[in-house]
Amino acid sequence: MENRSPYIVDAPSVSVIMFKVLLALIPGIALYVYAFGLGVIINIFLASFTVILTESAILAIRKLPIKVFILDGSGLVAAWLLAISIPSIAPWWIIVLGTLLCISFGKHVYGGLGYNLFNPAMLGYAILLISFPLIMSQWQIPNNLIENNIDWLDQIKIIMNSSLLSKETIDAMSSATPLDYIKTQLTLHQPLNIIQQNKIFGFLGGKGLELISLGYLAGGLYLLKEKIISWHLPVAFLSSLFLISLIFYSIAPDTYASPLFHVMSGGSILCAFFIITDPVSGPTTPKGKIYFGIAIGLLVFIIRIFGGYPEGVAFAVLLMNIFVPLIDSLTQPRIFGHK
Amino acid sequence: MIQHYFLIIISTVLVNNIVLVKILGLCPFMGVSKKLETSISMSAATAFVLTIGSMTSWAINHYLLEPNDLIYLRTISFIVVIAGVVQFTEMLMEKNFPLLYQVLGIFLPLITTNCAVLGIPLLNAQSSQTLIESALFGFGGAIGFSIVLILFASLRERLDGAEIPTAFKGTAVALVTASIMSLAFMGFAGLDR
Amino acid sequence: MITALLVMIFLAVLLGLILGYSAIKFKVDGDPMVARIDAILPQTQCGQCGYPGCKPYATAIAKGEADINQCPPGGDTGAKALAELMGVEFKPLNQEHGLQKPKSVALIDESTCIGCTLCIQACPVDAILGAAKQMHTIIASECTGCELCLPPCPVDCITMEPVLENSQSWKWKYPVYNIQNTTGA
Amino acid sequence: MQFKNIFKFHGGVHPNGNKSLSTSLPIGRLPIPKKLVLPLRQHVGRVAKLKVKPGDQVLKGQIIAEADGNVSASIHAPTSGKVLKISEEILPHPSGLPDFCITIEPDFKDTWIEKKPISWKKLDRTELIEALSQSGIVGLGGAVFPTHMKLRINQSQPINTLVINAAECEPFITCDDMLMRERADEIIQGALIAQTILGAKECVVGIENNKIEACEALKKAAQKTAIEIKVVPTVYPSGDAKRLIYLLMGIEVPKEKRSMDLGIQVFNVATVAAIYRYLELGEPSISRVVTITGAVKAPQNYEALFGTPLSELIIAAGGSPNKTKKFIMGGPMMGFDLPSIHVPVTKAMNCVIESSPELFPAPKPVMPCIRCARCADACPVNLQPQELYWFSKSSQLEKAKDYNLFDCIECGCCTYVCPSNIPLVQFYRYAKSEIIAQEKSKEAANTARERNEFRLARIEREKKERAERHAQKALGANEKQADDEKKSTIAAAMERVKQNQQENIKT
Repeated sequence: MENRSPYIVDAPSVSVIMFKVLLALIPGIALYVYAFGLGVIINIFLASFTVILTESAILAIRKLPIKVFILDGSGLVAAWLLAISIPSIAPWWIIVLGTLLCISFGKHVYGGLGYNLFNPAMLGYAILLISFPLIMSQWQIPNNLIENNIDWLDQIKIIMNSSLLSKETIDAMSSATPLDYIKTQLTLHQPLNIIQQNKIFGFLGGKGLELISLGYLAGGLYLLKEKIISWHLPVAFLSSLFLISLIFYSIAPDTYASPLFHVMSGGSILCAFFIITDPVSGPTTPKGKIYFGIAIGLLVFIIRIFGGYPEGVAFAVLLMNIFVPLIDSLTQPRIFGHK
Repeated sequence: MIQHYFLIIISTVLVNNIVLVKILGLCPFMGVSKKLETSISMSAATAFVLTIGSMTSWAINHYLLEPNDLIYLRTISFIVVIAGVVQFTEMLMEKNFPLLYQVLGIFLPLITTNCAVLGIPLLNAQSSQTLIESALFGFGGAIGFSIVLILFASLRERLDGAEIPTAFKGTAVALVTASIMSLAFMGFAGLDR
Repeated sequence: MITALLVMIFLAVLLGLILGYSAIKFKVDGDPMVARIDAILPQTQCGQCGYPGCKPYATAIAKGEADINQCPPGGDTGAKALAELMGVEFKPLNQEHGLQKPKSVALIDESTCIGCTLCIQACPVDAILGAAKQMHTIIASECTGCELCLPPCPVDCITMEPVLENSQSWKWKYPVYNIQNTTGA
Repeated sequence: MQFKNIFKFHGGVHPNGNKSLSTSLPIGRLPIPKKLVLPLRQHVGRVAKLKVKPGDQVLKGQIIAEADGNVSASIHAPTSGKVLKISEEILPHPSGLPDFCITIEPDFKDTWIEKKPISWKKLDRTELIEALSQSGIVGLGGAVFPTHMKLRINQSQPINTLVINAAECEPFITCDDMLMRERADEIIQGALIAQTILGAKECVVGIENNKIEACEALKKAAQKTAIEIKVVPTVYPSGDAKRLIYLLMGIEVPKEKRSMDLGIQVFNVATVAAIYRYLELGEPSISRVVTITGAVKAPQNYEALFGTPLSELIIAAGGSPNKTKKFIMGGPMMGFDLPSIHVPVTKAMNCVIESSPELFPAPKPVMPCIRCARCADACPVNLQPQELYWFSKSSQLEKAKDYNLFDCIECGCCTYVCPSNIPLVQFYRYAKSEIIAQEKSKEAANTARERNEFRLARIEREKKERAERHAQKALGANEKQADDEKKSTIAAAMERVKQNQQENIKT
């Protein structure tokens, strides 16, 4: 006899949740393609392919149902997030290796869906950044900045085998990100307003990059509307990043970029709506979510400004993932009838 | 001056974390991190030994070894001193916190052989600092060790409920976790400049 | 060379003095562990562990003379709890001492009982009522199921009856999953 | 719709009510069945004491089992007839295990024992409570706690407010709804009686806004009284007593306290109606309104005698078109599968739903928890169900307890919203009963330890006394021998035990 009350349920399945997250990424990706060409699509394709193969193999070894756990979509979400975080002109084996490592060590070592302690995508990104710092800091210049416009065939060539293209073409295609550029130029004692006159800077953040951020913002708002994510995390993260950069900006606008620049450049928006909102590796209590978001905002700023790496999102997220069990146990909400 | 001391703390706690960056003291880090409670007590005991140990070692180095040109005796005399401090801590705990004493078990005397505890005074002596600096160095190292041990224990407690593949159960997944933590701490690189 | 020796001797003497003093100052007597171990043991007092009761076994564990896996009524769960308390590795129940059985209570067949009182003397928890030449009976609620009363009975009138589940002692069972997601491989 | 002075609790869910299924027809009456099976335990507390034996003739309303002590309730013959047997029968209980029941064969004359209405206005409180302890009335909302116990009040905390629970928040169940529509007067009269006995200053009826007709009927009946009818929003589980108190008054009753300790007492509408019938009409608790709904052909509410086999109820409701014959007792959120269609109607049985794959589809495959915390958002107690699940699943019971597992009311909201389809409530039930069992065996171990220590002390004392006697009399040789003999017998016995064990192992 089964006693399975409640007999009725009303919930979206895990797959629906994950595929809505993928859907929400589409506007950002579309703008990415508009600004930088098809490179990102190739990366997403490679990442999806790798993740399905890797997961199938691991699930087969672990004698778990393959179809169910591939269709839950969580692997794809991690793979897509990694694919849009790395430079779109990185060689093909970068994304393949990153996805392989992030899925196996970030997810399946811990038991697969629901058990990972760390955000798989950010784990993959951090491993890649530490192992291949040079490749990971060569970003593509937006299409409309390159004099002789390169076509998508060149992008495929550079991803698949960079020796097929002349060095001049590659150099013409790549540069540092605005955050990286500011960092290196500041060490040369250039004032910020001069630095920001470089062509790679746009209206709010990096040229082209700010557009993508807006796309992610739209997707994030969709997720909020669909109640896939709660408002706590993005609000806490963005406001803490904004406030801390505002404080430094108001003290010394010559050395510290404006708060809006910090919010709109790098992975800030993607982080706010898609990365820290990963339920498995994040805190579950409302208060915990707020502390988590605030801490990541501060860490991102500290690493960007004082640390050795130009972008701090991946490290900040991994660092705060370490704190999650402690945050959860210390921020238990007041239970009905308890003091 | 204050900024200098602050940087020493930042450097020892975060940037050059004794466990995650220097990879010292892995024995208690793996052994006493199964439960949050014990890890808290263990980190308190280690912090105590580390701070006292660094200070006494500094004194011995500064007043006994260096004036007499006996620097080659550093390692052995530090071991003796640390063993003494650990023994003292052990007796203190057995008297005042008998249950804790039982729970920590073999790991308490093993603080003696904890390479972190010997490593910090030795690193300290090499950079020949003042008493305050060496105390801060020891204390910072201890705080770094404690924070990481407690966080690691909280992660491992969470893992108790996870369905980890049999091959990775226990120490294996703990080591993977420790390495990811170490990876995350690399994000602090450059903060001590 | 001489200074080196002197320095080391000086250190050794100094530490010896400090530690000797604190050894006297922080002297500990008594072992608080026995009570804590005893609290985990199931108190059947059956003696299957090889000790004449739960307390003696607890004392033996605390001294390190006995292993943690010698208590069949406590089973693997008990051994696990002991392992956790003692900070040692868990070992499955040592089957030389017996197997874990479902909880039972003794039942005296009152028509066969001759009233010899031997079982009364064997019972470690005084759960048998009766007097010489009179029929005995078991107080079921106090019986620990230790089976120590079985061997002395000259007419073999005592049997062990397993305690059955009724609507009062019924428990909710561990839920059954639809898909297998435990990690076998 | 605006709600005045309503305090919303955290969480809750809004399942489809499905109430109109069984409200189109008035409360029906069941014919007297061929046999009635009355369990001795239909209430919380001690089993009722048997007052009849097989072969006895009983009259309708006669006590056949008497309350044993205070926390217990009497059982009355629901109709006149003969006691057939006293035996173990299967009960409507999730365990599906049998318990003792009285089986009555009705004579179909339905002869009442002499009804004794009680002029309750003349009696004082203690006398009334004494009288009610014979009534067999228990909480008919499902908690089945003896009602006379809830009317006892302690001196230090007078009751200020009487809350009448008319929320009936579970989907499908309409027995209270129909009772209110048809017998609003009885309910209001009963509420007034309860208010008088309790000495409560005010009386509030809490009713969900989806029961418009019932609300109108109550308002009409309560026109000339001071009873306030308060409409609360339809959110499951508003019918849980502590949740309802919060909705109505904004007071949180802690887990370890009863509402009584805060000067509030809660009665279900059916319970106060039963109080009214017992005191004014002299009719004890022998029947109740049961909803039979779901996949049956003609869902309806029936006034059923206690002990009526469920099969009779199914026949009355037009029979079941399904072959599965799966019936759920209670609502779809907290109910359980009935072990058989022959179980009797009991005091706790408010609703029976015939299950069908269309109504309650088979559970979807369980996925791992992704810690999305939707359950925490839905939990009316503001617990962290994902953590409780994590600990219950891995049997870390101490931790589950630390995370306040025992505050859980098993309402099922967490499972209702779980994207991974995890049977969360089942895990909590398992963990709770496991913890309770462990505590029980711990207690038993403590008693055993005490008894063993006492015995050892006694043996020691006797030895000493004997030694003293020996010394005094100086002729203890014989006795010592006897003592030794005993010892050797015991030693031999121990030896045999060991041998047996070794043999057992070998075999």
